Amino acid sequence: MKHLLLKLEPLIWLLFGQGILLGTVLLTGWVLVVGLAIPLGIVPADALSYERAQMLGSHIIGRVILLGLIVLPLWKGAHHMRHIFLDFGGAKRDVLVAPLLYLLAASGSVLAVVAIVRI
Amino acid sequence: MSDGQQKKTFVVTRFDPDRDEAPRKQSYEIPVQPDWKVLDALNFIKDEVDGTLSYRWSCRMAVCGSCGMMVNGEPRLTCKEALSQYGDTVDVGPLANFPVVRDLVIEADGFMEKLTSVKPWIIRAKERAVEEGPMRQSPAEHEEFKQFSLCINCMLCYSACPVVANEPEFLGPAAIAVGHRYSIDSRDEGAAERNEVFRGEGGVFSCSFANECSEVCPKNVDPAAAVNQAKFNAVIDWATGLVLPRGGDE
Amino acid sequence: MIEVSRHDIVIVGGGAAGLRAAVAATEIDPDVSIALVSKVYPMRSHTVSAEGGAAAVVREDDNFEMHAYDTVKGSDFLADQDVIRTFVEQAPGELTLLEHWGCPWSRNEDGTVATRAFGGMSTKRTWYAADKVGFHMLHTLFQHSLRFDNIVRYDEHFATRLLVDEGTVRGVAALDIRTGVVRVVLGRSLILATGGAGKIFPFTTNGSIKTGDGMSLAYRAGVALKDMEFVQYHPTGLPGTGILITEATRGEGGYLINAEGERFLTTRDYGVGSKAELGPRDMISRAIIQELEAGRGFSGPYGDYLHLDLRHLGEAKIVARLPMVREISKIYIGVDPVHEPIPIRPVVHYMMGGIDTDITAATSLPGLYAAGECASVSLNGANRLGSNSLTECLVFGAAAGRNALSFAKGSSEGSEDALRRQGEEEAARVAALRGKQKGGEKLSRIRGDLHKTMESGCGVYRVQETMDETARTVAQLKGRYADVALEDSSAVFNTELVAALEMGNMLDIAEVVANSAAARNESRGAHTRRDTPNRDDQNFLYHTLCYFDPAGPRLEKKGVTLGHWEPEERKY
Amino acid sequence: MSRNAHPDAMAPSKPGRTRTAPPQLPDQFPFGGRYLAYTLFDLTGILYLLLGFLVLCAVWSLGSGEAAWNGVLERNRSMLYVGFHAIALVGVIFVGIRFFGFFPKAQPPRIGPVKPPPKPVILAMLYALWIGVTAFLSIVLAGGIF
Ligand SMILES: Cc1cc2nc3c(=O)[nH]c(=O)nc-3n(C[C@H](O)[C@H](O)[C@H](O)COP(=O)(O)OP(=O)(O)OC[C@H]3O[C@@H](n4cnc5c(N)ncnc54)[C@H](O)[C@@H]3O)c2cc1C
Ligand code: SF4
Ligand code: F3S
Ligand code: FES
Repeated sequence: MKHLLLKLEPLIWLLFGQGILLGTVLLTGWVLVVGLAIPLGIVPADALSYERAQMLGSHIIGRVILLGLIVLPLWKGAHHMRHIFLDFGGAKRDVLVAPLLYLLAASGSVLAVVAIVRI
Repeated sequence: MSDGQQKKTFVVTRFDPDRDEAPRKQSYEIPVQPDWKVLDALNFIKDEVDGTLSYRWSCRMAVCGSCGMMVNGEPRLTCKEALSQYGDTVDVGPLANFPVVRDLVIEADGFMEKLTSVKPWIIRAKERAVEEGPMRQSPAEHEEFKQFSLCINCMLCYSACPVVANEPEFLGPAAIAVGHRYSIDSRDEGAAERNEVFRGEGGVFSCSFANECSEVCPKNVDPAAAVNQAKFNAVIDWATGLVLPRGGDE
Repeated sequence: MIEVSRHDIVIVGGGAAGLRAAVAATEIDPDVSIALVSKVYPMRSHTVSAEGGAAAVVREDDNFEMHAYDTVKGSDFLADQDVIRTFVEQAPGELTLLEHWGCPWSRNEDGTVATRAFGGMSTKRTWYAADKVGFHMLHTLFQHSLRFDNIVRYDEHFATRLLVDEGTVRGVAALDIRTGVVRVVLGRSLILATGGAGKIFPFTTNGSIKTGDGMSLAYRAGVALKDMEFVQYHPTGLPGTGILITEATRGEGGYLINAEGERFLTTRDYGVGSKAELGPRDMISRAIIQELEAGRGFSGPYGDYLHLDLRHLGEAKIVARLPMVREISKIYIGVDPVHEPIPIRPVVHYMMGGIDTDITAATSLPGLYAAGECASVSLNGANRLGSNSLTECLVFGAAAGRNALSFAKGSSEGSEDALRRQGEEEAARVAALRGKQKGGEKLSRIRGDLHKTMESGCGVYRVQETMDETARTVAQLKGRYADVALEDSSAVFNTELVAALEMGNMLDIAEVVANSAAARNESRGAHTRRDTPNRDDQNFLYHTLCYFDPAGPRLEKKGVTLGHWEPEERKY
Repeated sequence: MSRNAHPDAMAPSKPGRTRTAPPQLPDQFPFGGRYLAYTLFDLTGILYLLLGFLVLCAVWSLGSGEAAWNGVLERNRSMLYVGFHAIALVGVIFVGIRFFGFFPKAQPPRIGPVKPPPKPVILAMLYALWIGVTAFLSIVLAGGIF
C-alpha cells in the first residue's frame, strides 16, 4: 500500500495542486452565485432554472467546468485532510487514512463523470 | 555602552541524560550589554555563572550554522539575534523537532543522513578532466540556483516545519533545497537520479507548503521555494517518464 | 576496554585542507579507508567564514612568475621559493576541480570564472563566489566528500593525543564529545588539518574552535612548530566582535579613511606606494595603527578605529559582490555600507606559522602529515597574501592526502597493544580532567589573562621587554592551568571539558608564539619591532623552529630556500 | 507548554549514541502565531471536500430531472447552506490569496527550455485569471450572458 501510494504521489499532487489553483479559481464564482447570490435573492432564481441549467450543463464547456468543479476540490480536500491528520500526529495511521481519503476523492471523481454524462 | 546595570533573566532548558529524567528549565539573571547578541549572554553564563551549560557555537558571525536554538519559541541563530529586541525575560531552548542530546544541543546526525541522501554533489555522465579547465556558466545560469546554494545547514527550518515534526521520513526543507540546488545547476546532469529520491518516501510531496521554513531561514534561502520547485520538476520528470520511458542507463 | 577502530589514513580536521586531503586520497584509491575526525561537523569548520577569495592564475595577462613573485615579496622573502613554485603551478588546477565539483564561483558575462584584485597581488587573480568564498568552498568540498562511502566521519570527536609507536605515528586518541568516551582511531598514516590558533588573542576574526589543537598535538609529539612569531593582523575587523570585513572590499575599490576624512594610504608614505588600499596586510595594519597613534582615529567604546568607505562603489556592486559584508555590517555594527562608512581596526587573523612540513606536506615524524592553516609549509613566510591560504589548503591538502596514502601503503600497523595502552592513558587523563573539582583556577580567568598578555606582547608592534614578559606570563599561566577546577562532570556533550582541553593547547601555542617572537631581533613581515625596525637578512633570514621540551620551548633555525629571487627591499 | 513531536522526528537511522529527550513541537504549533494561517489553510480541505460533493449532488440532481434540481435550489436557501457557503467563500478566497502568493516562487527557473515569466508577472496573471474566471462564471451563472 505504502509503495502504491508513493507511486501515485505525483499524480495525486498534480490533482491536489490544480485543486488549489483551478479549484479556487472556479469555486469562487460558483459559491458566490449558486451558494449565496441566488439563495439570498440577490440574483433571481430563474437564472438557474432547470432549462437554463440544462442548457449550460450540457454544453461541452459547461461539462468540463463542472467536472473541474467537482474533481479538483475533492482532491484538494482529500490531500489536505490527510495533511491535517498527519500534522496532528497521525503518521502511524497514514497507511490507512491516506488510501481512505483518496478513495473518497477517487469515487467522487468517478461519480462526477457519471453525473455529468447523465445531464 | 558601559551600562552594565541592565539585567535580564534567561530561562534556559537544561537536560543531562545521565541525571535528568526530562528537560527542565533553569533561570539565570545576568547583567547584559546593549549590543549583545543572545549568544553573548549564553557565553557570559557559561564563563561566569554556570560552567555546565552546554550549547554549540563557533563563528559568531552567522555563517557556520551551529548556534541555532529556540529563542522565545522561535528558531533563531543566537549569534545573529540582538538581545535588545527581547524583553526582560528570554526563553532559550533546544531546536524544536529534534531529539535533545543535552541542554541546548540537539541530535544532528539525522539531518546529516538526510542531507547525504539527496546526493548533494555534481553528477555527470562523464567526469570532466582538470586539464579541460573550468566549465562555462553564465551569470544568468548561476543566478538560477544561487539562492539555494546559500544554505548554512543551521536546521532552523527543520524546527519550524510542521511536516518535519510529524513525519520522521521527510527529507526536510534544507536537504531538499541543497539537492535541488544541484539539480538546477547548469553543470549538473543528475536531476533524474535526485528526482528518484525526491519522489521516494519522505520526499518532496510530503511538504504541505507551510512556508514556515522560509519564514525562519536566517540566510534567505527560501527553502519553501526550493522544495516546491523540486516538486514541480519531480512531477514533470515523472510525467515525461510515463510518455517516454527511459532506457536502462540513459 | 577502550574502543579501537582501524583505517588506512586518519585525517584530523574537516576544513578545506582536511576534506581536500580525504578526497585526494580517495581519487587515487577508491577503496582506501579514511577516518575523518573533526571536533565539529565538517561544514562548521572555520573555513566557512572566509569571505574574500582564493588565488590562482587564470587570466591571460597573468602568469605563474607573477603570482610567485608577489607571494615571495609578500612573505618578506621568508617563504621557500620551491614551495611557492609548486603552489602557483597547482593552484589553477585545484580551483578548477572545485569548479567541477560545483563551487558557485562568480562569473564574467562570457561564462568564465571572474577574478578580483587582492592586497599584494599584482593583478586580478583572486577567484571569488561573491564574498562567501570559504563558505562555498567548504560546502562544495564537504558535499562532494559525502559521495564517498570510504570516508568514515567521526563528527564531534576531539583529538587529544597522537599515538606514536616505533617512531611512527599510528593514530589518534579522540574524545567522542557526544558520549564522553575516548576512543582510539588507528591508521597507517595521519594528517593534521586542524586550522589556526587565533583564539589565543582576544580580538580575532577566528571562531571559537580555532584553538591550535593540531599544532599542539604535533608539538607534543616532538614535531617543530615553525615561524610561529608571524601572526597576521587583518587591517579591517569590526571593533568589539573582531568579525572580519574582507579585503575584497578594498579589492573592489573601497577606501580607508581617517578621522580627518583623509585617504591616508595615498597621502602619506606607508611603503605601499600606488597600491594604496591594495598593499599587503602587514603594511596596511601598521599604517592604521600609526594613524590611530597619531590621533587621527575615531574613538568608540571598543577603542579607536578608522573608516572603511564603500559608498562610492554603489549599491548594485555591493549587493552583487559584497552581500555578506553588508549583512555583517548591518547586523553586527548597525551600519549599512551603502550609506555609511564601516568602522574598522586591525585584528588577529591568521597564523603564518604552524607545524613544520616539507613541500610534500610531511613532517619530521614518519607517517605524520599536516596541511592548511595548522601547517607551515613555508608558503607564507612572514606575511601571507590574502587569498593564498584557501588555495594553500587545497594544494597542500591534496599533497598531504596523496602522500599519506603512499606512506600508508608502505607502512605497517604498529603494535595494537602499545597503541591501546596509550589510548587508555589518554582516556585516564581526560577522565581526570572532566569535572576536576579541586583547584582554585577558573578557565575564563586564565583565558582572560592569556588574552591580555598576548595582546600586549605579540601585537602589531612589539618590543623585547613585553615579548619576554609575555613569555614569562604564559609559562605562569601553564602553572595556573594545572590548578584549574571544572564544574561539569557529565559525560555527555561536556563543552567545559572540551574548553579545558583547548585551553591546554592554546597555552602551548601562546608559549611558542611568544618565545619565537622574542628571539627574532629584527622586523620582518608581520613581526614588527619598535626596537629593531629593520629587516636583518644577515642574521635572521631563517625559519624559526620551536620544539617542545618539558623545561620550556627550545628554538632552532632552519634555512630558507631561495633560488630564484634574492631578498631585496620590500617597497610597493 | 510544548508538546512532543513524533518520537522519531529527525532521529538518525541508528539510535542515537546517548539517551536523548524526545523532540518537542514548536510552542506555537498548531494554532498560534503564523501556524494559525497554515493550519486554517489545511483545514479548508474540509470545505473543499464538502464543496466538491455539493457540486456533485447538484450535477447529479440536474441529471435526475426538474424536481430534483429545484430541490437543490430550495435546499440552498436554508440558513445552514447559506451559512456554509458564506464560510466557504471566505475559505476559498483565503486559499487563493495565500496560495497565489506562494505560487510564483514554486516555479522552477526553467521548465525544460522554457523560462517562466518573472514572479510579479506570474502573480498578476494568477490574479487576472482568478478575477476573470470568477467574473465570467458569475455572470454566466447569474444569467447575464448565454
Ligand atoms: C574570517 C576569515 C576570513 C578569511 N578569508 C580568507 C580569504 O578570503 N582567502 C583566503 O585565502 N583565506 C582566508 N582566510 C584564511 C583561511 O580561511 C583559513 O586559513 C583556512 O580556511 C584554514 O582551513 P583549514 O582547513 O586549515 O582549517 P579550518 O577550516 O579551521 O578547519 C579546522 C578543522 O579541524 C578540526 N579540528 C580542530 N581541532 C581539532 C581537534 N582537536 N580534534 C578534532 N578536530 C579538530 C575542526 O573541527 C575543523 O574541522 C580567512 C580566515 C578567516 C578567519
Ligand atoms: S535552508 Fe535556511 S534555515 Fe534551513 S538549514 Fe539552510 S540556512 Fe538554515
Ligand atoms: S515548512 Fe515544511 S511543509 Fe514545506 S514549505 Fe517548508 S518544507
Ligand atoms: S556561531 Fe556560527 S552561526 Fe552562530
